[in-house]
Amino acid sequence: MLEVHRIDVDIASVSILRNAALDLQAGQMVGLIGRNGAGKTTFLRAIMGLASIRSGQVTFDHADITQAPPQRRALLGIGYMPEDRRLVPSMTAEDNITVPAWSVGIPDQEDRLAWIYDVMPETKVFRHRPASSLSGGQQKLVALARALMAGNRLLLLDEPSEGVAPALARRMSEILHTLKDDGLGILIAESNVRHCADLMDRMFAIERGAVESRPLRRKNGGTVPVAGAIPVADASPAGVPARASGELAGDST
Amino acid sequence: MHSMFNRVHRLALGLGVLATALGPYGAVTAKDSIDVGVVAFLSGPAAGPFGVPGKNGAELVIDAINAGTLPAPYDTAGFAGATLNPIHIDESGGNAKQVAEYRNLVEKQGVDAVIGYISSGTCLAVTPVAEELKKLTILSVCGTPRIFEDGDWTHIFRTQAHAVGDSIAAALYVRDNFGDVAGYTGINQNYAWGQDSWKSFSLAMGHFVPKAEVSSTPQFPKIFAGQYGTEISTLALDDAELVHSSFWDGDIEAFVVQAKVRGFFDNKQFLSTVGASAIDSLGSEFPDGTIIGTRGEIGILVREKSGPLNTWFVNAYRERYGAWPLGPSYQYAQAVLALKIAMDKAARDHGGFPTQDQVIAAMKGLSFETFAGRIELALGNGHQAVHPVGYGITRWNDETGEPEVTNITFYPSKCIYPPAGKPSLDWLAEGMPGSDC
Amino acid sequence: MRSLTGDRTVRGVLIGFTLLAIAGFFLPAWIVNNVMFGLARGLAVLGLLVLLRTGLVSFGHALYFGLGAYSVALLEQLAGVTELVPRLAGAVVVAGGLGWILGFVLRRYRGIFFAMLSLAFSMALYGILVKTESLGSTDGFSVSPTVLFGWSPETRHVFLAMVAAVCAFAAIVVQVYLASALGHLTTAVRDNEIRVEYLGYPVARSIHTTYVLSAMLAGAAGGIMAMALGQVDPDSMVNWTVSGELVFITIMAGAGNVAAPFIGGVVFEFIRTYAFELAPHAWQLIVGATLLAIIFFLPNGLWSLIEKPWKKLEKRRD
Amino acid sequence: MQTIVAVLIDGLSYSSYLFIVSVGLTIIFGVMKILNVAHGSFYAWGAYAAAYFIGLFHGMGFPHWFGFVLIAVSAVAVGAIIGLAIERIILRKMYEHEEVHILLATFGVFLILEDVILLVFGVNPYFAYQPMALLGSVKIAGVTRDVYSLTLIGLAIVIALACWLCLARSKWGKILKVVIFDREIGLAMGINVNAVYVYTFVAGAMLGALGGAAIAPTLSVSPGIGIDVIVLSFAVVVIGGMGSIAGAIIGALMVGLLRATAVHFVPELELFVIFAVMAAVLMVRPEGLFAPARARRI
Repeated sequence: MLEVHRIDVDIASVSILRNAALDLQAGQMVGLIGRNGAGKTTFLRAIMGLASIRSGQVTFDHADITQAPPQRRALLGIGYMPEDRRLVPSMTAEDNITVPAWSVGIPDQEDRLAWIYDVMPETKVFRHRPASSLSGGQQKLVALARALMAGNRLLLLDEPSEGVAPALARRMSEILHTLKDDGLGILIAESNVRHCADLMDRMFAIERGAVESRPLRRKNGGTVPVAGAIPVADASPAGVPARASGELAGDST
Repeated sequence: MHSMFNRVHRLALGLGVLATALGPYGAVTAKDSIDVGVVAFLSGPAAGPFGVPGKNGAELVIDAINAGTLPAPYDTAGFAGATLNPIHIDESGGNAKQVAEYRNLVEKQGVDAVIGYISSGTCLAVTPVAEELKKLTILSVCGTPRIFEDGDWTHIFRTQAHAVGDSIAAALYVRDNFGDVAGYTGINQNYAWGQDSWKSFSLAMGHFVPKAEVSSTPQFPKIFAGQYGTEISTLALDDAELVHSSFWDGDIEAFVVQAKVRGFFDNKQFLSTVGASAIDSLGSEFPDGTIIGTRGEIGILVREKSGPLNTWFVNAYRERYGAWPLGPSYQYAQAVLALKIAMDKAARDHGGFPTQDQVIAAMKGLSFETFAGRIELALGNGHQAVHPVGYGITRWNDETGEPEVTNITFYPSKCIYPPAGKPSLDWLAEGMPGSDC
Repeated sequence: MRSLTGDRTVRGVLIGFTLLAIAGFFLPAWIVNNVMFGLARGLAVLGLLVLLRTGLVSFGHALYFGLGAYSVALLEQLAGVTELVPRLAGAVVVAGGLGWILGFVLRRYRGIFFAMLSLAFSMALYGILVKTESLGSTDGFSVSPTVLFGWSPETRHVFLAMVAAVCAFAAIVVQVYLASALGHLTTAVRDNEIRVEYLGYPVARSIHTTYVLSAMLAGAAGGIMAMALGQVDPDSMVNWTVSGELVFITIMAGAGNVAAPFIGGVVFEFIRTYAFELAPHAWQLIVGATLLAIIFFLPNGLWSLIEKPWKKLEKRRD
Repeated sequence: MQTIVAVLIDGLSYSSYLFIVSVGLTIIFGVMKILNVAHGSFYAWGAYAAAYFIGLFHGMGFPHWFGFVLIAVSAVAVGAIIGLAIERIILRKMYEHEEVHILLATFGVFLILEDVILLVFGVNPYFAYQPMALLGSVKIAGVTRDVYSLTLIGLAIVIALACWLCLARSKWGKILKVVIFDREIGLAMGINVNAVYVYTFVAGAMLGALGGAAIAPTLSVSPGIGIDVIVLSFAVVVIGGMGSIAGAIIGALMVGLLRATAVHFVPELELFVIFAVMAAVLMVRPEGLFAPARARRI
């Protein structure tokens, strides 16, 4: 469904991604694993059209979307959840969730909202509260819900379990599991795969802007080989250091 | 086409000079043509009512003199035989820009003389530079008395009398026609012209209508302010019934339009020393019964005056520009006339094309017949003009669809200007000794 | 390496201004005038360049430019001063003094707030000047020709040489300042202020110093402008359009080198003179179009035209 | 007492005029983060278009009231044509540029439009007093005032309400809020941010032009009228808080009333007070008195 062919991305003439490639099918959950600063966020932003691609190609359902205007992704059913959530503080949770419906003009937005509340009943509880009054975890859920509003085919999630309590992280995994079973393609960028490693169908390691496919390590210790996978020696999940606490500061409310 | 070529030519020449660092321009000698800078507002709020009519007046008379078609006694062709080639410069953009432009005119374009300047601010700024560069400069319109009372200039002349006479004549007109006025206030622009006008008017009123009380809050908005809602309120709340204003550019029109709707002129006697341009542009909107002046025997006050020169001027102007000549049209034309007379005279006196010093000597103390009156360079050591100043009352004539001015009185220059060498405000304060009214 | 380039710039500045001062004696008066106006503006732009290196853009530098100009005029009005040195010193001291006072406030601001507060201060001065009769209101004052140690030269060529010397001195001072530790600090502030703060350097104080330097340069510029022109008035010296023009020249010149502002200032003066001569009703249009063209096609300014071939040359030499 | 009433009324009508001109500036800044110097040109063009057409149609014998239609039409036309052209030709290519470059580009546009006015409309002033004359005058607390200036107060209130309704009550307003908060997240959520920018800029331009068109009947419309207006509206917007409509109201009221008070009591300080207050507000509350909720990442 999503294919990223050897893209190069520069930011302010500094090369961030080099020859990065990845593919993903419907109903698959794929992890993009790399340490902080490896280029995960840039990779997702490039798919969303928010970072301009110097060379290479991104296709969605075999259609080239490399140069399509960013807002077209939502129309195609791609949902995006940025790492820092970025909810509009003065708007209510529900208004935040509904934004993509207004902009894209989803005809069955009522049903869609109902379905989202069905998948994530907890968001329904605080739907009328302004986003600024929600806790960090709650905001994460709202941001996921907002991504779901447009993203009925593919979700791009940047660090979904980052900076949330373990209970909520588990809950997030549950939700994602449900969504995957519903046939959504999900691409998760994580520096720490602990929470959703179970769900991953494949994993890609990203390091210094280069993306490589690599074996998935199950909790039980076994590996699931992926076609063409190249083992990466020192990039095991355990080898990924926890992020410096200072960098988390910006994420807490 | 020709002028375009000239410009391109000058540009190329200028660049050439810059690139090859040639020596300075040599002095331009005997010739069949002279270049004269003609400076007037060509843009901004003062362009329509003053700058463009002024430029037109100059242009009309320059062309006529070049062709020798001006009526006698000015029917010889050319300026000491030479054709005058005007270089038009816009007066807008502030004093500093004008000073820079003046330097360019003289040092880059190499003009033989400069005629013009409407705003008193520009005149004050340009005068010292003109003297520094030693270039004959004839100020045509501006009115501040400070030019020749605070300084002594060799190369500067002014063919227009200064503002003090306008103010004295205005006070005299008030004495003669509205002698029982109880109080007066004013709205004037916050620069040399407005300040001088108000100062001299209130002094003259103290002299001629001593009973009338002067307001404590006369208004001084910034020139070209354009909006006077608040000022109109303060004037309206003032008990004084006479309102003096020396507004002249687009400001007078804006003020009149804004004040009229508010019934301002129903309760106040408005006195506009120089707002005549607005009478034509506003037509019937201009309030009837306004005391109006033109700063001399010019503009609407002499529109109907007969005489070959005035008839020629009014008709030729109307034919060419489709409008009545305004005060500034006369004022610029008079400055051009003064240059012709002085150059012709210098050429006669010395035989051959005159030098600048000879022209200056010939112009000093000149007394000459203009289109509708007489100008004498009697003050400022023979550099500053005096002439009669008149006022009248405006009235819209429904039948002709034209404005008219009635009850016109001119006050002779002997009455309204101090004797030579006497600063006019001191003279006014002393009670105008020697005035012949 | 950096001190080496610094040396080269210093040498270039010295040679350039010396040549200019000599050339002045052979140039016609109007070119001398325009060059002087251009250098004066360039000096103010040099002040903006210093600020720009800290990442700050002032939309009110006409405050100091005008203050310098009015200091010269008022020194003459009140005390009859016409000597070059006290005139220039007066302009620099008054502008620097106010810059020092306002600096305590402005050093806390960045970005648009810095620009707007500068604008507010400059317009407050404009408001006072325009409405106060004793300060000349809209007319301003005439400034009589400058005297040089009791000698009033016939032509302005000597004055141009003096102006060139002042500008060269200022350019070298700025070059040395930028190369100094404090100067490096200001550049670091632009790139990452918080990091500089973490490292324990006093950001506010380094910005304050830079600001005062910048105000003094603009004050000197205004003083020179007043002397070169012989006239000061609020609309040409203090109004916001003047600040806009200065920022325009900064961008047009490019912030790459301390010589750039002077090149930009002179080029601007000639563009304006010719635009005004070719199209008196459309000169602003020509200036505006130039501005847009520079932003679009030469975002690093005129200096990049000089720098590129220079760098190429250097590469070849290496 | 009479003076106080006069100050209030003068101040209010001046404030209304300032508000109408400034609100477009603040909206454009809020959404696009562009401080648009060319806003002064919209004002000038609006005034010229209105004055020109009012004069033209009046000359053709149209009734006085038709002037009001022309004011509205002029504002919309100027905003749509010039606003669209500037956004499309200049700004569209600049969104990635540095802030100061964008600001300077609008300054360049301002310079160009100033002269294009001269080339199109010539140098003579225009008068369009017919609408003002039609409404006549009314006596309030002993001072006669023109009804037209008083209707400006009404117009300002209508515009303020319309802006508030649009922003706070409509789907459009919410989309705008997202873009104001974060342009990128707007894009990711499928908002056509470029289209939002175009609409915003054109709407802001129309408001600026409406300010000029509405005030035209009380002015002599002559070259250079945009120069002072732009700094005044900067002051209004900065005092109130850049990007806030409530702020524009507060800023306009403060500036208008202060100026009226100064003119009545100390005319010399008329201009100074405005910028002194602007500086004071920046010093005490740099975000402005009515700063919009800060774009704080939560």
